[in-house]
Amino acid sequence: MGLTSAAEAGPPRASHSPEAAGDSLQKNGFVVTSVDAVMNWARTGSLWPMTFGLACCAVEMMQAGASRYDLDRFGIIFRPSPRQSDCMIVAGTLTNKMAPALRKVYDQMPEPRWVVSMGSCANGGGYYHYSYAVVRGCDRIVPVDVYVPGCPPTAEALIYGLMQLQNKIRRTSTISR
Amino acid sequence: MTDRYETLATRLDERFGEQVTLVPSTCGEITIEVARSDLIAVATGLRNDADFGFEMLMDVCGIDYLSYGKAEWATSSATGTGFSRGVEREPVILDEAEEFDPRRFAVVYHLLSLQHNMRLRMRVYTGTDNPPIVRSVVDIWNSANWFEREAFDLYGILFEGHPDLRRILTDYGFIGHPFRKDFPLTGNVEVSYDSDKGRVAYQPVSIEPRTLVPKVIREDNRYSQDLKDSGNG
Amino acid sequence: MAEIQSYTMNFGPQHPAAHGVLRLVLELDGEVIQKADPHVGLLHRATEKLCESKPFSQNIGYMDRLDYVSMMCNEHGYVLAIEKLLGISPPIRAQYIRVMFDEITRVLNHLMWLGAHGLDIGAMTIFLYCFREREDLMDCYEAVSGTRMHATYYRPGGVYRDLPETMPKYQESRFRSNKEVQRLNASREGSLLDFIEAFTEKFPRCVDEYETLLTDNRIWKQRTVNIGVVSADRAMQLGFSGPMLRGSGVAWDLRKKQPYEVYDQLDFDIPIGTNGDCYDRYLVRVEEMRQSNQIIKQCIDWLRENPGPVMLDDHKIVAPKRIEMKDDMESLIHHFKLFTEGYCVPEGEAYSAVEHPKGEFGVYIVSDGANKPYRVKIRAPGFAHISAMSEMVEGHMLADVVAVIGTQDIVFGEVDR
Amino acid sequence: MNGLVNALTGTWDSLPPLVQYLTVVTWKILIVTIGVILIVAFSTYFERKVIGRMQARVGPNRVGPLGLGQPFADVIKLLIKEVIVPAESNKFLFVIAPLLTLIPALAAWAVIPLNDWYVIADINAGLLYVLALTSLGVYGVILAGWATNSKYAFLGAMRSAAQIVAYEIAMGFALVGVLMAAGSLNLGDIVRAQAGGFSNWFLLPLLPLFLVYWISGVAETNRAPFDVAEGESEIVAGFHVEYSGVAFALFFLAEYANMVLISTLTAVFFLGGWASPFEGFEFLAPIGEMRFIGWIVAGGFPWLFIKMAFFMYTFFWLRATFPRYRYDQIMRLGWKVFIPVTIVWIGVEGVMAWFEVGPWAGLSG
Amino acid sequence: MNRLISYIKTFALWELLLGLSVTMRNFFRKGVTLEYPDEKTPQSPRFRGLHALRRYPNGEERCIACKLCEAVCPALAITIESDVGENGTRRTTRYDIDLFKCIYCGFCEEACPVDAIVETRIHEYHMEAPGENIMTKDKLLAVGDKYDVMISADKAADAPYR
Repeated sequence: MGLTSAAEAGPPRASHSPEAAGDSLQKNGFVVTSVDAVMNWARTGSLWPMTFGLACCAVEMMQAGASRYDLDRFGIIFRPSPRQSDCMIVAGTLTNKMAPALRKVYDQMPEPRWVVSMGSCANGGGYYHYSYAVVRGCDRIVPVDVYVPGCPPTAEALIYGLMQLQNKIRRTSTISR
Repeated sequence: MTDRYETLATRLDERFGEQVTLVPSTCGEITIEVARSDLIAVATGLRNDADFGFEMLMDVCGIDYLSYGKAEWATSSATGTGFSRGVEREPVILDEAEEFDPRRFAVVYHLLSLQHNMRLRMRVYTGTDNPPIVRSVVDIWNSANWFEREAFDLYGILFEGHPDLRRILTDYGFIGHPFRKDFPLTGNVEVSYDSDKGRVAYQPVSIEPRTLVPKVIREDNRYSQDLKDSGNG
Repeated sequence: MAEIQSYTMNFGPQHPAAHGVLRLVLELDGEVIQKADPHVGLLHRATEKLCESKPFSQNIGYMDRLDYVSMMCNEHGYVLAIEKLLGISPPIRAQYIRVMFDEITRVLNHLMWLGAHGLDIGAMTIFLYCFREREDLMDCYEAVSGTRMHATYYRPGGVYRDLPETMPKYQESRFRSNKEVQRLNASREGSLLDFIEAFTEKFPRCVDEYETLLTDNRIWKQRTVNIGVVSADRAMQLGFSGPMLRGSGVAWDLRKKQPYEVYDQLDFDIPIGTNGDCYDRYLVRVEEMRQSNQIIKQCIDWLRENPGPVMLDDHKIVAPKRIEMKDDMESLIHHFKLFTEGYCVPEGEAYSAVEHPKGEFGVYIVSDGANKPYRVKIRAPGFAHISAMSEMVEGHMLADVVAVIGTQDIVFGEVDR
Repeated sequence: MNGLVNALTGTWDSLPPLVQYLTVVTWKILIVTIGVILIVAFSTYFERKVIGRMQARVGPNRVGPLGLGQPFADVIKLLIKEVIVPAESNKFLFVIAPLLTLIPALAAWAVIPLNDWYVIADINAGLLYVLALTSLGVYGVILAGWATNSKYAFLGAMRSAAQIVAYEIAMGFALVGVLMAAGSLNLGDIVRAQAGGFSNWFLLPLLPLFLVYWISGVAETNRAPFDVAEGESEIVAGFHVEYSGVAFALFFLAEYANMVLISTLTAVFFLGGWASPFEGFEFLAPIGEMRFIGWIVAGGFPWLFIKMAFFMYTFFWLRATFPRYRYDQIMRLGWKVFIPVTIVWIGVEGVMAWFEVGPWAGLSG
Repeated sequence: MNRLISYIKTFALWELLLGLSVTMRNFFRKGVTLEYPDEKTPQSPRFRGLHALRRYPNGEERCIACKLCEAVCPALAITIESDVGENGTRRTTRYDIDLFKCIYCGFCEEACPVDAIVETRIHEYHMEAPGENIMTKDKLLAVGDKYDVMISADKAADAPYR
């Protein structure tokens, strides 16, 4: 659980600490490491989420994209087509009826792809956990990378979550031996 | 009850007589009960007569009176583990070929008259039929279309003469009528992604229902009817 | 010549203009709509059934999440229904606060609608402008309730807390100098009421800006005039309410016709349209924003001069103040009773309707005398509106479907419940 | 040092003329292509910045210094992204379509004079060549929409086809006016015909044609308010709805390359291309002699760039301001408004030039 | 005359130019963007974020395991088990809040008679794996200890209204 304030959380955790970087340098060699760094830089700098609002959280998601928080600052712009997006923000209650559609959209996204689960409903059913019609957590349908808690999470919390996703991307190395 | 509503009550009585039964209300609203066979006649009258002019049907909903007035749990001893234990959970009874209590299912219509600025509630019990069935009022008020579909979906009440009685809210291929009181809140099935089949699939529900506050019914003398009527409520 | 066949197209549920999770099965001939079959229920969360399993006050949160762009108005409908059953009415200050926040909510909702409608029709900047103003109003929500959206602020018997006397302020940062921070904080120096007043002062100019961008714009007019026309008779027959009904020329507004709270003491006008097309509904809603602004101003004036309680002092229903609870044994017992079991509502049934930004939002509660509602039925305005979708888009083109969805101001939280 | 230079020039001179020619042209092509691609990359950045400011935001500022790394991050990300070819699609056409849109957008640069002497192919039918190539781009769009085998994409393709046909005619007519005024099909000559300062540009005498050309250009590039072919809120992403990764990047590139092209062409046809607006002012002449700022008066590539940038800005400005037209309304605008306007104005221009009235007097038509 | 003016305006694309002027004005106006994470939205003391369990100044846990919060939680997110401690007081042995269910309504805080469970202004936290969502008693107490100053100030600021 990453209970840190955003300022503290700025630098990513694992592989970018000096020792860890040294390790990966030894393991992968310089070229691979720097190619990896460039690729991850590109991926984090151009994270296009899908316009995929389900319920209340979608409003905060729009709010995060709007003037005051402006996700565009981070290079995050919403794409309407799953084919052109890198990550999916599951914003809102996922119901049984919607689950197949969600999965379909996820399947349509090209690799590499990430999923941010936003808000209690998407995380684990939330207020509607005990309802017959609601999927108790979108991780039952798609693999989730980052869970952003809140009901709904404020726009800031969503941006924080997306920054954590960027950190997570930075920690992964694509070209591994 | 304001004067206008009293007038409405008298008029209803005069116009429909035996066909409607006025139900006493605690909060200044008029409710009438109509027999299933009289529904269309009364509805047409309510809409077309100048005295009533209920040109808008605001809402249609079903009600299941199965557990009306029954507390979930009555005990005098405390609990160490929460209330879930004590709550009786009835298994789903598939109502096949069984007859219902005649006052189990009802359909409630909320009418609004713009010209007279009045509201009226109309209730129809569905009787013992299984599945419950009433006449559709779509031809009288077109707005009933989706509301009746909803009542069908959630309660399994059939509306005779409805043009397009399909499920509306629940999942494609849903089994049962979820708002009936004998349908468990957590449902019978849940979905998850089945990586073998490569699609989202149903499986039996895995979570335990939980109740933290039991349903209790208390006789509160502040709300007793005599006190209300004498104006102390 | 070969036979021309219409084809079907699946619009949504994942679609940028679906306003959430609408699935429309369209039968098209070229780009012309033959038939539209809306599939709803993709956000059906069984709110009503869940309400039956929880004490009355724990359900307020569900109401917020119904129509998630007009949170407090939903709460209002539910709270009014409970109050009707209990036979209580809140203190007058609470009523003014409720009215004020209802109108703030209306502005919030209409801004959201305008932004989304604009975006549907392709005007992207209007969306950003609307959301810029929404942020200020969300700050009001946050200041008063602690959350930006789902406030859980209205309670049976009043509102939870009085309006705060201070507003949170911006801090300096490496992006913002002291001077700029002071400029930003100019409207935040005083109480919440001052902040809202500052907003009402600037808001009409913002609406002017939106209107300059859209109202006379020939493209906007071409896209909305004579699209989705509904006559007054049809509107009534289809169960329309709110701006959808008024856009067709029916002067019906519950705030005027069946006033609740203190609406009968406030001065405002009800705009109505003439043709019942998308453009008229657009004009009606824009004018409603201006009228709401007037109402908010009147409420601010009243609230400034009349301090007082915002909750009933009936400890059978309303929890005692914390200070009392800590001092007084009886209050403590009430506190425990209310927070474990809740309160029992007398047997009966009530339907209470409020003029929600989208139309008539009705809550029908059947109580069997228990601490939980026996049946809650939510009459969502959007449900009736979207059921008329097919009728409204027939014969129009694909692009107009989007305009009609926009004009109906649909939010699936309330349609599917 | 001198010896080395002499040696190099010697080798150069000894090469056969064809090789010399090919080398020079290849370099010219490379310079133009890389320049265009760089401009395209940064125009996406500036679009987001400009529109951001218009929308009371700031736009990208976190990727690289001031967000300048943004276009590169986008491109690299798209390059390393998986390309999905839908199972039901026509694979060959699906892959070839993005190239088909991009190539004409780049090929058209062959005849565009960047300044008095820099033009890759100084052909006399330059105007026709440009006209032909700009209308070729639509085939990529149509093929993409058709090959994808998706209804949304197909609708986008159909819309795009109809739209381009309608606006191609209006554009052609507008260029007839330019042709009449300049008396040449060579783009360089068209610019030279406008030499002599601001008042000699075709902007004023051909104002309606300029508007028609410019708006048609916006429509041709499928940009707002005419972006029905990819109208986000109607048909999701239109013809490129199923494209991902590099293939999508090519479409993206093509769209912006087309925008840059149309902007440049508008500058060439109506705003005097590389010519300076201050030509012909005697008191400014000394500046023209100066080393680094001479172009301000004497004209040169910077002026073309500035004019192009202005039109690019207008592209963004329009996008930020206007709602989207409906598909049939675009058709109506094209057929019923623009084509008549151009025809009428060609007539007016001819008559005015014949009688040598007002600003039309200097035209050669 | 009016008609003439309106014709002229139509041909001059007047209202389109007005629209363009609006966006142009905003181009030169200062935006409203907050440079999160370097600066943050002002938060009121009523803000409802992550939960915390508080202690008395002497270090003793405030919570007395009365279970009011458990009963009042609308999302049924709180689970409490209790036992009698060494000194004869009732204490919780387990206090779990499931953050995947919690709706941050603040009812638990309202219900708590001893101000033990509170909602803080913290909203920047996330999980990367299921299972991290359970706020156990230790975690809650840790949050309470770490942000004690902020919590006390917020609660004091809001106390007059409750």
